[in-house]
Amino acid sequence: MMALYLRDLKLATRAGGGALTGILFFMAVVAVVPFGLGPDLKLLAQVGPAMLWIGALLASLLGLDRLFQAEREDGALDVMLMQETPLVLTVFVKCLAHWTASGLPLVLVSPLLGLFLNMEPTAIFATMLTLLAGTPAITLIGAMGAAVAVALPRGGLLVSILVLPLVIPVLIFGVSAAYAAVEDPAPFLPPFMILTAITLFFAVIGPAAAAVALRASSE
Amino acid sequence: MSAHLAYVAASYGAALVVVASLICWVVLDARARRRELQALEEAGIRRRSAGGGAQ
Amino acid sequence: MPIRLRVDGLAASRGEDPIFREVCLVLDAGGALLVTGRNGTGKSTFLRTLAGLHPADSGTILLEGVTDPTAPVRESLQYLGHRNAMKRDLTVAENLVFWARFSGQAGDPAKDGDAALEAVGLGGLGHLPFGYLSAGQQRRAALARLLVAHRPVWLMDEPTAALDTASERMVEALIARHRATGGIVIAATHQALDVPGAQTLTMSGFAVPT
Amino acid sequence: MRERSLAIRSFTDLANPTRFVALAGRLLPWLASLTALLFAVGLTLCFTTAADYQQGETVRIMYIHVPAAWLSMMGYTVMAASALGTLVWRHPLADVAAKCAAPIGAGFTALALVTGSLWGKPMWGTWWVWDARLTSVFILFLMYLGLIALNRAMDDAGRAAKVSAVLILVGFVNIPIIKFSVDWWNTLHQPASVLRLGGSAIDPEFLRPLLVMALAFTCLFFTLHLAAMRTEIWRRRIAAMRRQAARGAASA
Repeated sequence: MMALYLRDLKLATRAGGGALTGILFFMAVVAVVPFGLGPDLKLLAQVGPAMLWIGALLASLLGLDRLFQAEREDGALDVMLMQETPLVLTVFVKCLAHWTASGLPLVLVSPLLGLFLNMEPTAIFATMLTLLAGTPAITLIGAMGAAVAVALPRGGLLVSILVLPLVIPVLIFGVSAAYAAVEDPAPFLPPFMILTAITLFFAVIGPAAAAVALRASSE
Repeated sequence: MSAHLAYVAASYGAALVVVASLICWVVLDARARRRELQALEEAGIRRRSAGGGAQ
Repeated sequence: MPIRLRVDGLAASRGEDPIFREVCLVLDAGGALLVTGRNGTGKSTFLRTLAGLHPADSGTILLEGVTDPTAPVRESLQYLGHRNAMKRDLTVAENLVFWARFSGQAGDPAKDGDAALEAVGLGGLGHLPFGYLSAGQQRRAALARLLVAHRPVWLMDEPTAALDTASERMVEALIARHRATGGIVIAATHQALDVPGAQTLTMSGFAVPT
Repeated sequence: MRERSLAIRSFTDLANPTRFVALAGRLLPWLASLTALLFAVGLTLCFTTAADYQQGETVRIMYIHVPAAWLSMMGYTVMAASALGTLVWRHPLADVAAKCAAPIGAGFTALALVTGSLWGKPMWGTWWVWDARLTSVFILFLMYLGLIALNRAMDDAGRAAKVSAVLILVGFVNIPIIKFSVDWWNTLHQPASVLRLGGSAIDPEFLRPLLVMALAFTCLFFTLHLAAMRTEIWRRRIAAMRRQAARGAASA
């Protein structure tokens, strides 16, 4: 399994990999916000956590459609389906590698973008923490969409459409936890715990559902 | 003033980091490529473009 | 204990169209089966059904003589499809080492990979990215995968596609070697492969449009 | 750089990558030593000059920030000139030059942004404002990164060169427009209240280290660029040799 994880990381970082594109997209999306809102620093600080979350959400959906499609196109998926390693585990490891290559960098650059949006240190830290807890859930949910759309010739956009409604809870609890850390009356822990629970929940459900979909779509 | 000095130090530190990482990238990349070239040449693979074969 | 592959009353269809019906065969250790037939008669579907990648309408596939009889048959099969299951951006050696590790192969995958490349006539090319190879070389590298991740039964879909005559002989030698060690080979091909003592299954293709 | 690429164009000798590699090998030690010397002088000047009565010690950030900002723009100019070389003159080294300038330019742009932030915090009380100039530098940074990503995404160097050359030139034409629109966008909301260094208002006391540092950074840029170009030529040679190895094995 380590072999699969390392191979996927290698593929993501080597030429043609999507790891850099995701970060760039994230930066571009967040950088565009001030042009829409105007350079009002107070306003930017206020919408900052939400903008970071939406940017990270869109950026992590970006490369997801290739998660299984690339494997299917060169026939590797067939071989993977036949191994004694449970397919659920294979899917989970692929998700993990995908998150390490494209989700984790988003979390790491988010403080920088937080500075651009004039956010306070506590807000930046809280947003980073919620992203760390929440982005794996996006990848895991996205894996289901990617598995469902794997056989479609132009599944790329469809994956995003399928997945977006499903990740709304992640967004809600992520953003509310980030805001709770800044605004005093609301407590930070309850939404953050729910966010973590969602991630853990989909760590179980996501790979299982994706495995079923992959078996079904292999004709 | 000491707080300002920290900013100055951080700036020079950042410059050092950026310049050092650029230099590292260039040097390490060059070294790795040179090693690959040598490995290929030892494997007996010659460049096709005649004349340049002698390097 | 030598293995034996037993297929009983196997049937499969694509959508509503039946592809094949009531296929029965028994292959002993060292046996081989050549699946022939014109294009579109369902050779690939037959192999995919055996591999568990295509649902069977009815029938059973049994592999006797394996250590764990409850495990799905597909885990004892090695499938070489139309596509090579190799990543263009990784080197040939990296690809092979990955498949060896991923298939739970014991031993030193790097050394096995080199030996396998030697066997398919690609010795010394392990350091090249897979995408640099020509179509025939890529096919041969894919054949090397069967050697590094050992499975008793080989399912080969057009193994000689894109290969020249010399490489076809090489494939025949590989098949003979695998059979000599007690393996079973099932190959779908429309080219004349010299596999001594092989059974033949000619797909006629049911799905005749009205 | 413009001078050098002109020189290369006029001397067809230097269009030969092998000759270029040899020349780069001879030139690099000299350029590197010159860079080191300039940095030694520049840094000494940086720390021996008096602090500004208004800005205090933070004025020393300027000696890094301003050269980095200049080089971020010069890097893009180098890329644009090389892109022209690729598209118009089809010079064999132009795309190598463009590809190698991108990471170095991005590095200097990042440095300009970081030092700008570190200067802004004590002076303006905030790390970042969406001021016209800062914003356009940030956009420049994003364009650099996009070009790097584009170069990495294509494995065929020749095709990647043409496509990115088009993008570089469009970007170069677009930069004044971006700058202009950002200026206009910004003043709608908030009048420029940011302190600027008027070129004429600068004291020779500060000008001297600034110029030496700018020269040092420029030399550094060219040293790195030359070295990176040589590496890139090697990289392509390796790729060609590998393909050849694959072909050789096929015929054997």
